[in-house]
Amino acid sequence: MIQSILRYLHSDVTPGVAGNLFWVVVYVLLVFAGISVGVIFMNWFERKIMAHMQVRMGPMRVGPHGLLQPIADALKLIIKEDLMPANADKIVFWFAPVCVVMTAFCGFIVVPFGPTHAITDMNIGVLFMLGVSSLGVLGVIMAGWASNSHYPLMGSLRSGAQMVSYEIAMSMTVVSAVMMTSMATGTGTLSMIGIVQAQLQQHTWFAFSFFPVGLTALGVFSIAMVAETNRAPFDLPEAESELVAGFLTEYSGFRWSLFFLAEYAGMIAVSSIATTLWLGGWLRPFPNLLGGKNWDTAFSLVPGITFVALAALCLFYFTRMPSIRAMRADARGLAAFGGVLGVIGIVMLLPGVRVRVQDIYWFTLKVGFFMYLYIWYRTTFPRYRFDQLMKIGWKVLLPISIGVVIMTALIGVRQELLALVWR
Amino acid sequence: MKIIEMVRRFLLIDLLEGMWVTFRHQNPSDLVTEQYPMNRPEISDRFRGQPRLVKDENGKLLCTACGACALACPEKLIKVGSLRDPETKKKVLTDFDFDLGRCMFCGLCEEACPSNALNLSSGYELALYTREGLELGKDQLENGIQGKVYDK
Amino acid sequence: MPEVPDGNPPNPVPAQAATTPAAAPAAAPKPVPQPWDCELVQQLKNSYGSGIHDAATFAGQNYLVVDRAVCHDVLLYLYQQLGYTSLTDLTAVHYPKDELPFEMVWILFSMAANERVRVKARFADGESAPTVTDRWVGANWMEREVYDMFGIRFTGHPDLRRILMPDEWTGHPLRKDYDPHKQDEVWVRKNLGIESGQ
Amino acid sequence: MSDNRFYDSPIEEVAPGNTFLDSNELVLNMGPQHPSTHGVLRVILKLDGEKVNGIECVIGYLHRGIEKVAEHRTWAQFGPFVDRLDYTAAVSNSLGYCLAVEKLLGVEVPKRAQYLRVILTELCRLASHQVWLGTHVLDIGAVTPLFYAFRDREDILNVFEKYCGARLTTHAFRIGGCRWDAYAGFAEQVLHICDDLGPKIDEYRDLITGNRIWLQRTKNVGVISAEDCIAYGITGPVLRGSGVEWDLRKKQPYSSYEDFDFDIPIGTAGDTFDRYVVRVEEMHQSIRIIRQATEGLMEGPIIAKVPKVIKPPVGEVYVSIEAPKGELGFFLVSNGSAMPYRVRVRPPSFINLQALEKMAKGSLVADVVAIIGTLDIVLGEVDR
Repeated sequence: MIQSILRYLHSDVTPGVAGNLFWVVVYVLLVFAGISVGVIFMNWFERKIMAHMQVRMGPMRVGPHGLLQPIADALKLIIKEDLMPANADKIVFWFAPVCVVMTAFCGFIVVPFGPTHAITDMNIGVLFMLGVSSLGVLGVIMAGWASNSHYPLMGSLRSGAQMVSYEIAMSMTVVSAVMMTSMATGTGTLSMIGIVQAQLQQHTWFAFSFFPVGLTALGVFSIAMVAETNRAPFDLPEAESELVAGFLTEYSGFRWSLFFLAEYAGMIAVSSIATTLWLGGWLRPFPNLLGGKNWDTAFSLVPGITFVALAALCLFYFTRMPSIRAMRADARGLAAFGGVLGVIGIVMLLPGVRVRVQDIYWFTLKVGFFMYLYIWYRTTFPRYRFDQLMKIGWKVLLPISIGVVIMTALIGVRQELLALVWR
Repeated sequence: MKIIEMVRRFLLIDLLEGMWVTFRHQNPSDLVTEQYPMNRPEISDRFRGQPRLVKDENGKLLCTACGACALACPEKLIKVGSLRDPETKKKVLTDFDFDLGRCMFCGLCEEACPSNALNLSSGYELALYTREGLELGKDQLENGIQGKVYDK
Repeated sequence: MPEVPDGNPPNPVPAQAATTPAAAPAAAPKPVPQPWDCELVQQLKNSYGSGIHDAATFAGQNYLVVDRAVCHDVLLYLYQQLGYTSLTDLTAVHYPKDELPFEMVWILFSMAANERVRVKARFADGESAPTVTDRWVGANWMEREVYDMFGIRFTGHPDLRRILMPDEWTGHPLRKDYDPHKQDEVWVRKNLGIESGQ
Repeated sequence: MSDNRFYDSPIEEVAPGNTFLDSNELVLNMGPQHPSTHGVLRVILKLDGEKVNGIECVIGYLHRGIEKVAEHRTWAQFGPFVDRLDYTAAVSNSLGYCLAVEKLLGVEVPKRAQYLRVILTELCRLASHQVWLGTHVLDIGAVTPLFYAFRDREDILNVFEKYCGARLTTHAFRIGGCRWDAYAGFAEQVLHICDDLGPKIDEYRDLITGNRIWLQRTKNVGVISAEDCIAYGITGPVLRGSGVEWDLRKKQPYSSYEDFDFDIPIGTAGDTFDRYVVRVEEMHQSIRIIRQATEGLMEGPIIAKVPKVIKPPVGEVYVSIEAPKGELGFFLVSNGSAMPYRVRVRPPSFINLQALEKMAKGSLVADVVAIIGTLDIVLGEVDR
């Protein structure tokens, strides 16, 4: 048993490709657990960051600095009554959250956390992910229709129209990124791992290749992905001030938490596409420029150091906790949490673990950056009106993304063109 | 001027300026939340909160049961009960009930009292579990409502 | 002027040279109504004659008491000829003891001259007053509220319904004979099925 | 006026005969419980997809019958009720009421009391505009300015609490002047507020005014022309937003407003953005007034000689002030007794709300929310 595990650890191919069913199941569970932890952390992270941006403290009561707040929320949602409106369409009402969650998590099959850390390496990875992410609209419209009341109906129609119109702009920018992969090897690849390796060979992240084009592609994609997941300036479907809670109005309890889970999973999925395509997935910064043995070891220490630093931060806050009897449990909780982080940090510094963990660390760091952007947008921007949203989707983002595709093509074949012109 | 306008618009400068404002507010010194049971707000001395019957230095109530406060109250929620003391021919306060449930803390009773016997003190934790508890009797008005003190 | 019986002018005030509206004498503790006579009142008097019952000033504020038949024309006249373009307020007062118990009050205002005038007219119970929504659109809700509170109907009002009280409420609250304690028994019993707690 | 009432009484079922809804229309009930109706206002929208074809307001959910209550209270006892009219601007309500009764009595308020009243009323205007700014921007989607506005409003509420003992329903003034004199350190605290509020309002400019999403959401939304404003009887920032330079503090000065120099901001297009700019500029002007009044605060008595039981002479009086929402007027009828015979409150929000039907017709659902916000209505004053 241990042999097969060790033998597998040295294999350099993803479990799906290796066809080893046991490992695929393990990886699926790992990814599912990882994304759920990510959603839980994101719940706490969003409330805290938004609170600090709004000169308030955010959750402080449940656990030290609100650390147990997500667990408390999850527990509350599970316990709460999960009612279904009287003449709602029972089956469709029940199936809507299931469909939304399924599509949200389905996208993670192809997301590469590392050269071999992906459930499988489909050669049409990006296409598969875009296809699955556009299925989410189905669940939303089902939810809106099944709730049989005005607000959800309007919310779901708005969301359907919004997702469709931003889907095209997104896929155009993805086309431009895929075209960039064919620069070195002559033949592009749709497989997510292939794209990252192409960025490795071309010594540059696609965001910075062909200077203005890569960045505009990333910009357009990041705007379109915000609209795709109904967030921040484009959160019309669940615009509190107009449609109360849009398609979520009639949902409560566990079903509502499924939608909540799916929304965050969708956000993580779409940001992981952006990181893989433009910010060089799991590549550490400057893999070629600062190549060589000692640079590698230096960069591989970074994950361990960050966890130890977080542990130190927790202990620092532990000392600053008011020493009244009521806060003693919180203080001890914070100390324990700091301890756990410290242990993880030290384990990560071990040479064997270090090498494997750094890929996943860099990938999550970049996805974390996109998550921070989501929260930042949500605190700062007012909401677009529905017709303005459509105008931007069709009249602004779509032309720019088509322009990006044309520019990538032109720059890609510039030698042949010049040769043709001068001959 | 038009070009700068165009460039600003194209590079989303106005959106970035907004984002810089929210980012700038993140430093911990800006936080204004007051965590209630631990750090309590400081109350001004003119605060109109819990009504109290004032005692002079040797513990005797200043109230002469004249009923001016009952007349002045817009909600007519004060009832002053008094007995005529045979020798001193002066009214003695027997009971004084004050229906806090309907009081709007306007302070008119405090103004009307000739002998400053009734005063809206700065107690603001008046929540109770029963509506009847809000009909304050004479003793409650003397030494205030003893609610449960929370610390966390 | 509550006790003034309709028809004859208020008992003449001790003769005072009231050519220009004397400002309330600062020293006099209590302001007293003086007759108000200026070029505007002359125009109204010679065009409506007996319709204008009284023109007086109280504490520096001019008001006209007008006959109910001619009140609509006076308002339009003030609007067109004399520049009182905006209607600040429209309300009613109930004097149960007089034979014309309801007194409608229109407060007109002219931004050009920065002047405010009150036009008052007396109406009998159950009699309907003329609407002014044809000239001032803003009077729509104010008239609905007067109808809701006093029961004065307005002829020509586009949509005369109760505005503040529930639609099937009986009685008009701001009438003097409307006892606040027994007001909601019917409605509470019908809609909430409990005895009113008054 | 076009018959925009498309609906029988909203409570009765629609009679089959009169079909007011054709096939693809939908009646949406922005009911009394709705996150963005600033209180218990119910708006019935007849929608064709997103476009608003018909709109009708149903009010009365917060009707407490304040005018009936007034007829059973003495003149002084009615003071606290006036705070409950526009509960975000309690101080200016009680200023209006006290001025009306003082004109009825013919009482001259001492100068120091007038200055104290001006300082507190302008502070109350700032607080009311901050509530408006926070909720209006929240309705259009930006979550953060609400917290900044309420953080700055906290200092003003602290001044009210130190001065009169309550933060919101202050009951700060009495007939004839003020009940309390300025507490020690009043002038320093008020001047401190003036100094640090100016830059904070400019901070909102970076966050909101320059923002292109905000411009698109407010430019030519809910447009109303000057003539319509006068026809509807609209007053206050909505009227000034349409370009009519009209402010009672300037045109008919009361409580010694003539001693201070400040200017009246006016808009041009009469849309939501102009009204926003007018109100924010008004906050700057209020700071100017407060600074001049605090520096000019002279010594002297704070209340005129007023009998214990107030019995004004027989007669009626209409006095109006420039409240944060518009012209707040009190029409008092006295029959010489200790209780008012009739108190009529001229509510600016009630009259401004009528324009919602004209402004919102033909707009989108999201605009209806923006227009309710820009009218700055408070249901305590609408329903009385």
